[in-house]
Amino acid sequence: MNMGKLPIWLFVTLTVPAVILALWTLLAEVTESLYWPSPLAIARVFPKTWLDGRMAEDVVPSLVRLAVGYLCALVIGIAIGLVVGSVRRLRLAVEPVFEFFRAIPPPVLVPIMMLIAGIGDGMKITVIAFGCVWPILLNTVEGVRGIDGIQIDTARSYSLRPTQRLLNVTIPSASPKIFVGARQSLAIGLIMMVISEMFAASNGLGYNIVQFQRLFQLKEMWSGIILLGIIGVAANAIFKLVEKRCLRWYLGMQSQER
Amino acid sequence: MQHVEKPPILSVESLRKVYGSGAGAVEAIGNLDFTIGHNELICIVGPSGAGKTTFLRCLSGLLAPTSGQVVLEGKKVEGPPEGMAVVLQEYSRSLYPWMTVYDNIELPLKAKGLSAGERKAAVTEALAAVGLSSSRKSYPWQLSGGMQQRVAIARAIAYKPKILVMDEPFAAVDAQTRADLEDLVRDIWQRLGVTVLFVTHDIDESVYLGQRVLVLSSAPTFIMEEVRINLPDERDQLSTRALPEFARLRTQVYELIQQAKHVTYRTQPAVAGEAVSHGA
Amino acid sequence: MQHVEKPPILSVESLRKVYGSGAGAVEAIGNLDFTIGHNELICIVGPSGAGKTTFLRCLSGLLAPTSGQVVLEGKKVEGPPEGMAVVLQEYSRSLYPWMTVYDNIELPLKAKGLSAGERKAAVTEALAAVGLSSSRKSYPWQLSGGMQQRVAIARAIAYKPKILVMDEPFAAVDAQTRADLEDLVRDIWQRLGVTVLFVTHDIDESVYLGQRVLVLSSAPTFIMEEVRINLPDERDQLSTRALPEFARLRTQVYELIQQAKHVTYRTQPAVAGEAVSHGA
Amino acid sequence: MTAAPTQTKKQTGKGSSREPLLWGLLGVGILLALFEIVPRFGLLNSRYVPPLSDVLAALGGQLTDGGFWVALGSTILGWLLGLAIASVLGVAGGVVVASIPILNRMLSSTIEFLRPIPSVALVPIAALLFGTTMQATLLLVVFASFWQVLIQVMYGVRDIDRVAMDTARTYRLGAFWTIRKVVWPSIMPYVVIGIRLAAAVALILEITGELVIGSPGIGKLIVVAQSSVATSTMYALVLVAALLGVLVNVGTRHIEGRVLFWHASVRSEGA
Amino acid sequence: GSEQKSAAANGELREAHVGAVPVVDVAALYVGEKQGYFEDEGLKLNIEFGQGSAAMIPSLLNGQFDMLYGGSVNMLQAAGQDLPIQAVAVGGRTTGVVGKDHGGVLVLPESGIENAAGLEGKKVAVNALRGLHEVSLWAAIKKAGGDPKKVTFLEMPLADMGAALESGRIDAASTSEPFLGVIEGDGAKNIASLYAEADPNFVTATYFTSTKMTETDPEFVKAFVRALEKSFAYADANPDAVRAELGNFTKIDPALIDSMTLTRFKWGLTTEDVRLIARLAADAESLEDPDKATDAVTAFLNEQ
Ligand SMILES: Nc1ncnc2c1ncn2[C@@H]1O[C@H](COP(=O)(O)OP(=O)(O)OP(=O)(O)O)[C@@H](O)[C@H]1O
Ligand SMILES: Nc1ncnc2c1ncn2[C@@H]1O[C@H](COP(=O)(O)OP(=O)(O)OP(=O)(O)O)[C@@H](O)[C@H]1O
Ligand SMILES: [Mg+2]
Ligand SMILES: [Mg+2]
Repeated sequence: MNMGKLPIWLFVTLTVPAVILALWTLLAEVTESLYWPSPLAIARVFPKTWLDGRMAEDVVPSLVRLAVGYLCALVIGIAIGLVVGSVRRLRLAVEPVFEFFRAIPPPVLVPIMMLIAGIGDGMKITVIAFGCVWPILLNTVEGVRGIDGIQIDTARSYSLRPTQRLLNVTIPSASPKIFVGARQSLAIGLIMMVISEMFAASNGLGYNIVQFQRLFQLKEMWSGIILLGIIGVAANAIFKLVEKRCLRWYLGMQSQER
Repeated sequence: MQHVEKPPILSVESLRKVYGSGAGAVEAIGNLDFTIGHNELICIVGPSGAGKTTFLRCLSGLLAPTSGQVVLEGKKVEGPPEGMAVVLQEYSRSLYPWMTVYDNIELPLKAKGLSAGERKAAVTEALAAVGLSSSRKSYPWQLSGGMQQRVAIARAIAYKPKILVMDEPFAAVDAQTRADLEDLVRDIWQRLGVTVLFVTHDIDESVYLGQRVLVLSSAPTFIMEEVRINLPDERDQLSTRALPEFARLRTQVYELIQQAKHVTYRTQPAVAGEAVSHGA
Repeated sequence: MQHVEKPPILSVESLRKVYGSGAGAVEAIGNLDFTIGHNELICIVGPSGAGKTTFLRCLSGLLAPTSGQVVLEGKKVEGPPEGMAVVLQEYSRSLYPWMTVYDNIELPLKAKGLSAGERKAAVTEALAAVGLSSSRKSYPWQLSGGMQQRVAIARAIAYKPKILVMDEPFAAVDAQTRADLEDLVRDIWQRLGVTVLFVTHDIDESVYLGQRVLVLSSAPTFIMEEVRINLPDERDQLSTRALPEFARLRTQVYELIQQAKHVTYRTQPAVAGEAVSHGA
Repeated sequence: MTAAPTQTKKQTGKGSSREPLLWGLLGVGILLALFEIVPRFGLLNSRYVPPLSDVLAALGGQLTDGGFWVALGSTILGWLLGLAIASVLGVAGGVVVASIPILNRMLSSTIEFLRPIPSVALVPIAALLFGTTMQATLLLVVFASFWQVLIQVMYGVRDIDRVAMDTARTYRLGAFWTIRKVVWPSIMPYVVIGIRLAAAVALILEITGELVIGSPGIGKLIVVAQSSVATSTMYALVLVAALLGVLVNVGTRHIEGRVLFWHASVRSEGA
Repeated sequence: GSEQKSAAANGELREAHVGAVPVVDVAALYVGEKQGYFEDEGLKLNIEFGQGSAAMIPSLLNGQFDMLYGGSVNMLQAAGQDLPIQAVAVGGRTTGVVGKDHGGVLVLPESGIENAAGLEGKKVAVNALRGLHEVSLWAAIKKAGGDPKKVTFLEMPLADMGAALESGRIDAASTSEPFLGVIEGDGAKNIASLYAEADPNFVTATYFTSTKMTETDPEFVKAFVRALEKSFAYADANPDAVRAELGNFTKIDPALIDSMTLTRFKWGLTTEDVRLIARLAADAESLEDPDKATDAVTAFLNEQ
C-alpha cells in the first residue's frame, strides 16, 4: 500500500516545483540576465557557498536566533492575546497601539531597538520576536473573541475556575486560530531573521544574503534565498507535525468524511 | 399563586426579559412570578418560541433579566450559581469537541474538586446510566445527535447538582431511550433530593415526570396555568401512563398549550383580558 | 422484501458504511437493501445511534458509502442529486447566521434560478406555513430552537423538491406545532407528489405520517422490520389517532424498537440468529 | 441585509458606536505620552529618540511643505493599491487552493518555499523589472502581503462549518452562490485578520521600497532626513506611517462591525 | 506629471535621470544645474535619491536611470561581478588633509585609542561592510602599522552610530559628514581621516553609467561629463554656493551646514585613480580581481 502511494506522493509534491524550475531555467537562459541566474548556475555555487563552513558559522547561529525569537513570540503573543481577547475595553484601547508599532518599518525600528537591546544576539532575537508576534497575537485575540457563546455558557454554568476555563475551554477553542498565526509567523520569522542581520551583524544567513547582494554576487545571493526557502519548507513540515498532534480533534472534526 | 408545600429553594420575582432595544426589541418574558420548593420536580411546557430557554438562561445566571430577579436559596442570582447543572437546548454545541466524551463529563467534576477516583466512578456511572459506556473514548463529533445529547445529560448527572435544569433534554433520542432516561431523572430526583426544572415539548413526558407542570403562554410569556400532577410518586412507564388520571391530565395540558399559542402577556392593559388579570 | 406498488424512484442496494478504519472503525450501516416508490412517504425509526443520519447522508450524496450504492431514478448517487431537499438533524448549524430568515430560505431558490417574484411568493408561503411570517427579518441566532428548526423546514418546503428528506425535523417544536407541521408534510406530499423520507423518534408520528415505517436495528444497522401502515389516506390528528388500528400499529412499532436496541447486523455469522438470517 | 448592522448596533446599547473610539484614543494617548516622557527624562537619549513635542514640531514643518503631501499621497496610493491587489489575489487564491485538495497538496511545498523569501532580496529584481517607479515597490508590496492573506484564507476555508457546507451541497447552490453566500461570509473573520496583517506589511514594504529603491513617497523623505541628521523630521515621518497603521485598525474595526455583526466575536461583546 | 510638462515646455532639452544618495557630493549637480551648465548641453537633470547603488544599479541597467552617483568601491565590485557599467567621472574625493576630511573614525575620548592601529581587537562600525569605509580603513590601519584582520567590523547605518558609540556597544564609528561633525560635537574624538590616510587623492565616489548607454548614446554621456566638469569647477571655487544648495535638497540643520567639511570638487578621473581603489579593495579582501574590474569599468574612460 505504501509502496503504491509513494509514486503518487512524489508526483503530487514535485510536479509544481519541477515546472517552476523548468520555466525559470528557460527564462534565465533566454534573458541571460545576471540578476536572473539559471538554477543550474545557482546549484553549482550552492555547495561551495553554504556547505564549506558557512553552515556552522552562519546558518546554525541564525537558526538558533530564529528559534528563540519565534518561541518568545509564541509565548508572548498567546499570553497577551488571551488577555486582550477576553477584555473588550482593553482590546479597544491597545489595538491601535499595536497597529502603531506594527506599521513602523524595521529599518527605522531596528535602530530604536538597538538603543534598548544592544547590538548582539539579544537585539536580533528581539527583532525576530517583534515581527513574529503580530500574527500570533491578532489571531489569538480573534480566536478568543470568536469562541462559541454556548461553550462559554457551559463553562460558566458548571462554575469552572478561571485557570480551568483558560486551559480547557479558551485555549483549545482558540487553538485553531492560534495555529494559523503561528504558521504565518514561521515565514515572517525567517524574513525578520534576514532583516535583523542587516544591522550590526557579522555572521548569519541573512547577513550573507545581504552581503552577496551588496557585492553583486547574485548567484550566491540566490543560493541563499533558496536555502531560506528550503528552511521554510522544513520548518513548515515540523510545524505540520506539531499541529497534527495538538489539533488532532480539530483536524479530525474538519476532515470528517463528506 | 398556588401554595407550595416544601420550603422554597428558588423564587422568581416579576421576571421580565427584553432582547435588544428600540424598534428591533423582542420581549421574550413578559412576567414570571413563582416559587419552587426544595426537591420539587417542575416541568415547563409552552409553545415554540415562548421564552422557556430565555427563562432558564435567566434562572441559571447566564443572562441578565431586564427587570425582576431570581432568588436562589435567599441569594439573588447574578452569575451561574454553584451546585446547579444545566443541560442546554443546543446540546451539541455545549460539548467541547476537543475532549473525548469521558473528558467532557469529567471536566466539571475537576472544577468541583473531586479526587481522581471519585471522578472516575462518577463518570463511569453516568455513562452507563445513559447507555454510552462504549463511547467514552469517542469525540462528540463522532457521535450521533442522540448520543451527543445523552453525553450532555450524563455530564449534568455526574455533576450531582442540587438543582438540575434541563432544556428539552430528550428531544433527539428514541422512544425507548427516552423512557429509560425519564425514569433515570425521576430516580435521581427521588434518590438524591435534587430539585429539577425540566422543559419539554412532550406533553406525556411532562405529566409523567412532573409534580407540577407550568404552562407558558407564547412570547412575551407568562404562566398561563399551573397544573398539579396528582399521580402517585411511584411511577412506571406502563402502569402510570395507563391511569385514567394520566389521560385526563395530558388532555388538560394539551388543551392549555393549544390556548397558549394565542395568549400573550401584555404590560399595557390592551386586549387579552385573562392575560392582564394574570399579570396584575 | 415486501412488495412496492409504485415504480421505484430510489433503490438502496446492499449499502454499508464504516466510519474510519483500523482499530477505531465504527460500522454504522451493516446492510441496507430496499426500494422506495414514486410519491411514497416512508418513515424511518430506530434506536439512537442506529445509523439513520448516516443513511440519509449516503442517500443524499453527502457521504460516500463504504460499499453498495443508492440508485435514484436509475442513476447512481454520487453527489447531492437534483430536486432533493434535506432537513439536517443539526438544523441550527444548517442555517447561515449571516443571513436573515428570509434570505436563508431564498438562497436555494436563487441557486435554482427562480425569478424574484416566484422566490418571494415561495418564501412567503413557506414562512406562513411554519408560522414564522413575523420573523422573516430576524437572524437565525435571534430565534428559539424550535423556530430555527421551522426555518430549516420552511427552506426545504419552499424549494419544492421531488424528494424531501427530513432528519428528526420536529424534535424541537411543541406538540401543537408538531401536529400542524405533520399535517403540512402530508399535505405537501399529497398535493405535490413528493417522495418523502422521514426520520423520527416519535412512534405516533411515524405511524400517523407514513405509508411504511422502516424499523432499523442499532448500529451496525439493517432493516429489522418494515411495517405497512394500512390507515386511510385521509388522516387527521384527532380521528386517525383514535383508530384502534393506529393503537395497534404504534404498539407494534414500539415493541420493534425495544427489540431493535438489542439486535445488530453482523457480517460474520456469529450470534444473533435473526440478524444473520436477515442479512444473508 | 443592510438594515441588520444598525439593528445589532442598537442592541449593543449605551452609545457604543463612540465607545470603541474613546478607548482607542485612550490607548494611543498613553503611548504618545510615553514617547514624550521617556526621552524627556533621559531614559533614552533625546538626540536619537527625540521627545514627541520635537517630533510634532518637525511634523508641523512637514505639513506646510507641498512635497510632503505629494509624497504622502503616492505612499498611500501605492500602499492601498498593493494591499488591494494582494487581498484580491490572496482571497481568490486561498479559496481556490484550499477548496481543491489536490491543488492544495501540489502547491503547499511551493508556497512554503516562496513565503520566507524576504522582500529585501527581491529589491534588485523589482528594480530591474520596473526601475525606481511605483511598480517596483508595488511588486514588493504585493509579494510580501499576498502570503498573509493567502494563508489566512486557506485556514479560513478549512474552518468552514461542515453542516453549513453540507447544506449548500444538498441544495446544489453551485460554485457561484456557495462561494458568495457561504464560503465568503464564513471565511470573513479570517479575511479581516489577513487584511489587517497584510495592511501593516504592505505599508512597511511600501516605505522600505521607497527607502531602498527610491521610488516616490515618504520613504524617500525618510532617507533624506536620515542622512541629514534630521532625527526629529525622520521620526515625524515615521509617526505619519504609524498613524496610517492606526487608521487601518479603525477602518477594519468599522468594517468588521458591519460585516461580522452575526459572528460570535462581535455578538458576544454586544451583550 | 511634472516631467512631461517640462519636457513639453523645453522641447529640445533631454531629460537626464540621475540616481544618487543625498550627500554633499551631489550638491555639484544642483550647483551646475543652477548655473545652467546642463541646460547648455541640452540636458535637464532629474535627480532621484535612493539608499545605495546596490539597489539602484538594476534601474541603471534597465534604462530607468541614465547616470548613477555611487561609492567608488561599490562600482568596482559591480564591475568585478561582470555587471556592464562604465565609470564616467569623479563624484567626490578626499580633501587630502588629515584631520580635516569629510570622513573619519570616531572613538570616545576615554577609550584610549589614539590612531587607526589602536583599533585592533575593537568593534568598529562601518555603514556597509566591504564598502568604501572598510576598504579605506584597512589601508589607514595598515599605514598606521596595525593589522586590520584583528579588527571586528560591524555594519550599521550612519545615523545609528552615535548612539551605539555613546552607549559603548561599539568602540569606534567610521562615519562621514554630516554625522562626523555632529558626533564630534558631542565629544567624540576623530582618530583617523581614513580617506586621506588611504591616499591623498582617494576618489570616494564616481559617476557611472551602463555600458549600453556608452555604446548607444555616447554623446549624451559626453555632454553630461562636460556639464559636470564645469559644475565641479564652479563648486570648487564657490563653497558657499555648495552650502546653499545643501540646504535645499537635504534636511541638514543650517548651522551644521556652515561648519561641515565639504568634499573636494577636484575634477579628473583616470584609470590609475580607479586602479588604486581597486587595489586597496583587493587588499581589504573586498574585490577578487582588481585589474579585471578596473579594466572593465574604465573602458569608456580610456576611449576618450
Ligand atoms: N438573542 C436573541 N435576540 C433576539 N431575540 C431572541 C434572542 N433569543 C431569543 N429571542 C426571542 O425570544 C423569544 C423566546 O425565545 P426562547 O429561545 O426563550 O424560546 P423557547 O421557549 O425556548 O422556544 P423553543 O421551544 O422553540 O426552544 C423568541 O421569540 C425568540 O425569537
Ligand atoms: N464522523 C463519525 N465518525 C465516527 N463514527 C461516527 C461518525 N458519525 C457517526 N458515527 C457513528 O455511527 C453510528 C450511527 O450514527 P448516526 O448519526 O447515523 O445515528 P442516528 O441513527 O442518526 O442516531 P440519532 O437518532 O441519535 O441521531 C453511531 O454509532 C455513531 O457513533
Ligand atoms: Mg428553547
Ligand atoms: Mg441522527
